[in-house]
Amino acid sequence: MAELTYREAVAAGIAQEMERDERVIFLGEDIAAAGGVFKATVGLLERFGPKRVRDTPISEQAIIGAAMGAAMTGLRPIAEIMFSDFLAVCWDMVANEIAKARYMSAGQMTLPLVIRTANGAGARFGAQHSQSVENWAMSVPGLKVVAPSNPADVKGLLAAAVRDPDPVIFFEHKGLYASKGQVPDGEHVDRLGTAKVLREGADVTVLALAAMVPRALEAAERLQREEGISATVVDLRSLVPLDTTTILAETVKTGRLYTVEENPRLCGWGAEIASIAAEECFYDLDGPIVRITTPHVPLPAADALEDATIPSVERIVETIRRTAG
Amino acid sequence: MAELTYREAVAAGIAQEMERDERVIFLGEDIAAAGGVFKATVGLLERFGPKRVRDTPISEQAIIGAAMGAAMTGLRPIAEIMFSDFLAVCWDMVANEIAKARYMSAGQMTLPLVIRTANGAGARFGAQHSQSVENWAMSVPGLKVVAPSNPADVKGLLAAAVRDPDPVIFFEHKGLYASKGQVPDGEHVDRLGTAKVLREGADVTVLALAAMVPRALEAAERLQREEGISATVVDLRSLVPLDTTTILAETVKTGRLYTVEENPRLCGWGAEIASIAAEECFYDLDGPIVRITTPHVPLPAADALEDATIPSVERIVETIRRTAG
Amino acid sequence: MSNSPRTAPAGASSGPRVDQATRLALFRSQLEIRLLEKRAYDLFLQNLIKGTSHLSLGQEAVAAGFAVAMRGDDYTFCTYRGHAHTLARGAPMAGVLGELMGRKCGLMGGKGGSMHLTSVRHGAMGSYAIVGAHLPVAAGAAWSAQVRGTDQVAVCFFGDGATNIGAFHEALNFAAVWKLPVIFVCENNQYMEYTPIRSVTAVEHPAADRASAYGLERQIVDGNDADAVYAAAAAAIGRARGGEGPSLIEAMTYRYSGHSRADPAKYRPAGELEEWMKRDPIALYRARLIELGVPESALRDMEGAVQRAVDEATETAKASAPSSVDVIDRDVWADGGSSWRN
Amino acid sequence: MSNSPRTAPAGASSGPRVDQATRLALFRSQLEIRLLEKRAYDLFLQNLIKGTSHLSLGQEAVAAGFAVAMRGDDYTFCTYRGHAHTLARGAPMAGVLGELMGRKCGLMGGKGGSMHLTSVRHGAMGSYAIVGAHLPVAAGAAWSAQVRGTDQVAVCFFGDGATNIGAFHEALNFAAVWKLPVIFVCENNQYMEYTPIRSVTAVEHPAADRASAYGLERQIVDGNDADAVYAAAAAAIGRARGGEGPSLIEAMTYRYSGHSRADPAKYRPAGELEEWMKRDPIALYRARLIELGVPESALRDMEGAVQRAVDEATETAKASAPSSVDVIDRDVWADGGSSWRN
Ligand SMILES: Cc1ncc(C[n+]2csc(CCOP(=O)(O)OP(=O)(O)O)c2C)c(N)n1
Ligand SMILES: Cc1ncc(C[n+]2csc(CCOP(=O)(O)OP(=O)(O)O)c2C)c(N)n1
Ligand SMILES: [Mg+2]
Ligand SMILES: [Mg+2]
Repeated sequence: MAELTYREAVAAGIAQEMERDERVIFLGEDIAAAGGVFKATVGLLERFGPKRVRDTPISEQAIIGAAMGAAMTGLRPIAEIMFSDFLAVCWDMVANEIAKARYMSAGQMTLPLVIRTANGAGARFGAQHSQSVENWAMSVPGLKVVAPSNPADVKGLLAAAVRDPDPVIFFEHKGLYASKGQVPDGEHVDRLGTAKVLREGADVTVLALAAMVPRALEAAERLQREEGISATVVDLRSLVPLDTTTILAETVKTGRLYTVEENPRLCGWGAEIASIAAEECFYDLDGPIVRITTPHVPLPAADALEDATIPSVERIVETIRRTAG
Repeated sequence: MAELTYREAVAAGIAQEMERDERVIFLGEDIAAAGGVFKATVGLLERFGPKRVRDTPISEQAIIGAAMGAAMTGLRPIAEIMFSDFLAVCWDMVANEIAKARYMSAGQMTLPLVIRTANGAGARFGAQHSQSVENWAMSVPGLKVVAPSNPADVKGLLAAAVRDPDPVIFFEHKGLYASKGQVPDGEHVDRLGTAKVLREGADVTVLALAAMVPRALEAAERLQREEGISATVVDLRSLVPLDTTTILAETVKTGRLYTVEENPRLCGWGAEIASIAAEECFYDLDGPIVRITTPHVPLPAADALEDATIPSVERIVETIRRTAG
Repeated sequence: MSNSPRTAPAGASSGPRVDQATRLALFRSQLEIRLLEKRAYDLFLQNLIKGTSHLSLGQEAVAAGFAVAMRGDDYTFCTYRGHAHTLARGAPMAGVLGELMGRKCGLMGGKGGSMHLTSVRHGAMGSYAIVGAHLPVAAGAAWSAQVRGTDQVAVCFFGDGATNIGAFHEALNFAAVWKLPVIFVCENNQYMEYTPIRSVTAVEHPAADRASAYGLERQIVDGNDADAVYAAAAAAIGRARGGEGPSLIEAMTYRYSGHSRADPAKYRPAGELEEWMKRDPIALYRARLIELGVPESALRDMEGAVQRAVDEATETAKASAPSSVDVIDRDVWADGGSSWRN
Repeated sequence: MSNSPRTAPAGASSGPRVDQATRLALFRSQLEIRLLEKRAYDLFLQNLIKGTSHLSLGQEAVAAGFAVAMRGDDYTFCTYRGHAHTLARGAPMAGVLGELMGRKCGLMGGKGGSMHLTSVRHGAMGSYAIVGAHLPVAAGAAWSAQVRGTDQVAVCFFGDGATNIGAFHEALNFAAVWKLPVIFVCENNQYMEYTPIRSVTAVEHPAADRASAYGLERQIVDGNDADAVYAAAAAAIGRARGGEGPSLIEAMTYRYSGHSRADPAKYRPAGELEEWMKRDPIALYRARLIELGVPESALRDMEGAVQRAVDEATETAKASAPSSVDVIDRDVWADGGSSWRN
C-alpha cells in the first residue's frame, strides 16, 4: 500500500494501463505537456511519448469523435473532457454516436473507450464549471458511468474502465483531487458495477457518490453520536452498471432509504434508485424514501453560496434526524 | 371549435402569437420556405415575411445561440430544432447558457424564448431520430419543459410558452403530428404547469405524456372492460413546472401509481415523480410504484422492433393487470 | 449557382492514368448503386420499405470513384445518404435492401435502418444521421491508422449542408494539425433538405472555399464524372498514405430525387433537374466507355448481370423474415446484452 | 511565432483621426483595467478572492480600444477573461471587485463569480465560461438589433483557442449570411491555457486566416496599440452600423500572468514575457501621449485618480457583506423564484 492523492491515482491508473497495453492512447486539452489543468496526468507524456499522449485544440467534438474513431479501429483511447460541464459541447458525440454505435450496428462495432472528466462543485468556479452531470450520462442507454470517491477506487476503477470493452464515462470529482488514501501496490484493477458498503447500520441506509461519500460517512458518525441513529452508508461507485443487488439488500435491512446527491434535484440518480426501491422493495420500506440533493438551481459562485447549496454534513444529519423517527 | 391536426395547431399557435406581438420571431432549418420538414409551420413565411420567419444553415449552436442573444435584447424568439435528438449538438447552448443566464446574472437577464422540437418514436427513423429526451431538459435547472398530447394543448401551451418570460423547451411528438382534435376558436392560451385529469378511476393512477397519453387512455378502457380495473389517467402536459398538486392528489385517491414513459428507463420523468410520491405520499400508497417505460436501449429502426420497444397499449394493460391486484 | 460545375476536376490531368479494368469497375459500381436504389424506390411505393430513406440517384460517380480508388482495409464514413457508399465498398445488396425493409438479413438485422448502414468487414464504418458528426470520427479512425503504423486511410463523405456545422470545423482543423490520413469529401448536391445551400452559406463553395482555413488546397471536382472523381481520390489517398495529411474535396453533383422519401422536391427551379440529367454520370460514363472502344455488348452484359443481382437480392430480402424482436435487448454492450444492473 | 505583431494595423491609416479626448479616454480605460486587476491579484494573495480568476494584464488595449469606440447602447460579449471588457464598458469597480470577492455589492451579488461578470445596464451582456459559446449569442443580439431596426452593434471578444471550436464556425457563417452587425474580436495572446495556439492550429493566424471562409476581410491589428485597436474598431463598427455586416478582427497581444490564478505560466520560453513587456500597451500609450504634448502632470493626475478609485472600490467591496444565502433560490425564473412545482 502507498498513500496517493486522488489526482496521483488518476495518473497511476492511466500509467498502469498504458504500460500494459500499447493500444491505450490518451488525448485531451493541456493533458500532455502541462500534465493536466488539475495536474492529474503529470508525467504521462514523458513516460509514454507524444504519439500516445497528445494535447488537442479546444475542440471537444473532435476529441470525443477521434476517440470513437480510434476505438472502433482497434485502439483503446482515453479522452479527457476538462470539466464535465463541457460534455454539453460534445453531447452529440457522447449520447448519440458513442452510446448507440454498437446497438445500431447490431454488434459489428465495439467502442472500448474512456472519457475522463472533472465533475462537481466546491472550487467556487460558478455555474458552468461546477456541475454534477453524472445523471446526464446515466440517462443515455449505452454508456457506463463511474464516479469514484477515493484514490484506491480511482486507480482500480479507471483500470477496469480502460479494460472494459464498452464506453465508460469516468467522473472524477474536482473537490477530491487533493484528498489522500491508501492505494494497493502493484497492479490494481477493480470491478465496475459494484457498490461498497462502507458502514453498517440498523436504522437507515444512505447511498452516496463521489464527494458526497465522505460527507455521508461523517453524517453517519454524527447521527450515531448525537441522535443514536445507526446508518448504513453505501458508496455507489458505479451508476451503470448499477449494483441493485447491494442497494436493495441494504435498503431492506433498515427499511429506510436516503440518497445524498450533489446533482440538482430533478431526475438524478437518486430519483432512479428511489423509484427502483419503491417498485421492488416497497413492502420492506418502513417510511418515505428521502433524497437529499442540491436544490434545482444552477450553482452560485461565491463560497458562502456554494457551500450552502451543495448537501452538507449538517443538512444530511438534519434531514435524517427529522425524518428517520 | 375547429378541427385541426396537431401539426396545424403548431402553425396556428405560432401565428396567433406572431400576430399579437411583433417581437415574436421564428428561426430554424427549412421552417420558412418549405414550411418545416413536418409541415408544421406552413404559411408562416408568407404571412409574416422573411424578416420574422427565417431559414437557417445547419448550425444548431448558432440557431439556439441566436435565439438566446435575441431574447436577452428584447425579442421573443421561437427556434426550431428539427428533431429533439439534435438538442445534443447544441446542448451547451441549452443547458449551460440559456438555462443559467438569468441565475448567473442575478436576474439582470431574462430569456423569453421557446425551443420547439420534434420528439419521440414511431416513424421508424432509428436511434438518432426517434428519442424522447424531455428528461434531458427536465434535469437542467432553468428550463421549462412542455409536451402536449393533442392539438388544443399544442396551440394553447405553445401560446403560453411564447408569452412566458422564461425559456421553454416545447416537445412536439412526431407520432402525433397527423392526429386531429378540436381546438377552441379565437385566441387560445393555456397555462404552463398544469396537468389534466382525463379520466377518473378508483383503483390505479396512471401518469402519461405526449404520445403515451392516448395509449394510457386506451389501456384504461381495456382495463375497465376486461379486468374491471378502474384507472385514473393524468396527462402531465408540463414537466417543469410540474403539477405535483394534481399528481399527488390523484395518487393518493387510488393509492397505486403508474407512469407510462416513452423515454429509456433510467432517470426519466417517471423516476422523478415516483420518488416524489415515495417521499411525499408514502403512507398513502397501497403498493409498489410501477414505471412502464421503453427499456434502457437505443431505439431500433425496423417497424416490428420499434413497435415492440416503446410501451404499447398491450404492455400497459398487461403490466397494470399483473401488478395492480 | 449554375448547374454545371465551373471548375476543372483537380488533379484530373495530373492524376494516374485510368486503365480499362478500373474503368469497368467504375461503371459497374455506379450501375449497382443506380439499379439498387431504383429498386429501393419501387419497394417504397410497394410499402415494403418503411421509415425514411435518402437516395443518391444522380450522385453515383462520387461513391464509385472513391470506392474504386480505395484499398480493402481503408475506412468509409458516410451519412444517412449512405446506401451508395456502403454498396460501393462491397456490402451485399441483400444486406442493404434487407436493412431498408427491416428484415433479418439486413446488414444490422433491422436495428439500424436505412440511415445507419454499416458493414465493418467491408470497411463501411457506419452511416451517421446527425449532420457532421462523423467527420471527427473519421479523423479518429485515421489517427488510429497513424498510431498503429498501418497506411490505411479514412474517407469521409458528407453533404454541402454539413459544412456549416461546428463538427466540420473541428474535424478539419484537428486532422490538419495532426496530419491525419483522412479525406473529407463534400458531395455538393446544391441542397440541404429543402433549402439551397447558397442561401445559407457565406461562400460560394461551402467546402472548397474553406480549405485554406485549415491550410489545405482548394479542390473542386466534377462529381458527375467518375474518372475525375477517381483521379482526385487516388491522388488524395496517395498523399494520405504517404503521410502528407488530409484533403478536402468538393464534388459538384445533384440528387435526382427529393431529400428523402417524404420530399417531392418542389423547391427546385423548373428545368434544373433536366439540365443535370443531361449530365447523368452513368450515361456519360457509358458513352465514354464506348468511345474508348468497349463493345456495347459487354456493357449490356454487365447491365444485365447487375440487374439480375439486384433482382436476386430483392428476392432474398423479401424472403427473409422480419427482424426478430429478441434482438431488441441485445448488443447494447459488448457482452451481447443490455443489462444495466445486476 | 515571433513576439511582435507582423502586420500593420488594418485600417489604422484609413481610420478616423483619433482626437485628444478620445486618446485620454483610451489611456484612462487601460489604466482602470490595469490598476483594478493588479488589485484583484493582491486580493487573491490575501485570500479575499476565492475561486478562479483570469486577468487581462498586458491585453488592456484591446478592451479599451473597442469600448471607447462603442456607443452606450451597443452590446459587449466576453469570456471568463472579462474583467477588462466589463470595466471598459463602465461597470462600477466595486461591483467587479465585489463579485470576485463574493460580496453583496458584486455585480451579481456573488451568484455569477469572476467568470460571469455581467452588467446589462452598461451593455456588458455577460461573460461566458464555455469557450466559444458566446459567439452565436452575440450574433443573436446583433440579429435582434437588425430586426428591431436600431443601429446597435454587438462586439464579441474571445481568445485564440476559441477559434478551433465548432461554435466559432457556426457563428461566423451565420453572421456573415445574415449580414449581422456584429464584430468578432479574437484576442490572440498566443496561448490557450498552457498550450501554445500554434501547436494545435492549422493556420498561423487562427482567426484572420479563416476570415475568407466566411467571405470576410483578413484583419490583423496590433493589440498592444490602443490607437490601432480603436481605429480598427471604429471602422468595423461603422460598417456594422451601416448595414455592411460583420467583421472578424485578430488582435495580437500577450497576457502577462498565467492563464488563471492556478497557473504560474512555466510553459513560456525564457525571455518571451520580457519581450512583450517592452511593448507594454500602457507604457507605450503613455509615451505617445507625452510625445503628442499631453503634460505629464495631467497623466499623473489621472493615474492618481484611477488609483484612488480602485482603492475606494476595494474598501467598498471589503465593507460589503458576504453574499447572502437567501439569493440561492432566487432568480432561476423571471418571477424571481426557483420553484419547479406547485
Ligand atoms: C445536426 C443535424 N441537423 C439537422 C439534421 C436534419 N437534416 C438531415 S439531412 C439534412 C440536410 C443535409 O444536407 P447536406 O449536408 O447537403 O446533405 P444531403 O442530404 O444533400 O446529402 C438535414 C438538415 C440532422 N440530421 N442533423
Ligand atoms: C468548451 C471548453 N473547453 C475547454 C475549456 C477550458 N478552458 C478555459 S479557458 C481555455 C483556454 C482558452 O484559450 P483562449 O481561447 O486562447 O483564451 P485566453 O484564455 O487565452 O484568453 C480552456 C481550454 C472551456 N472553458 N470550454
Ligand atoms: Mg446537399
Ligand atoms: Mg489565448
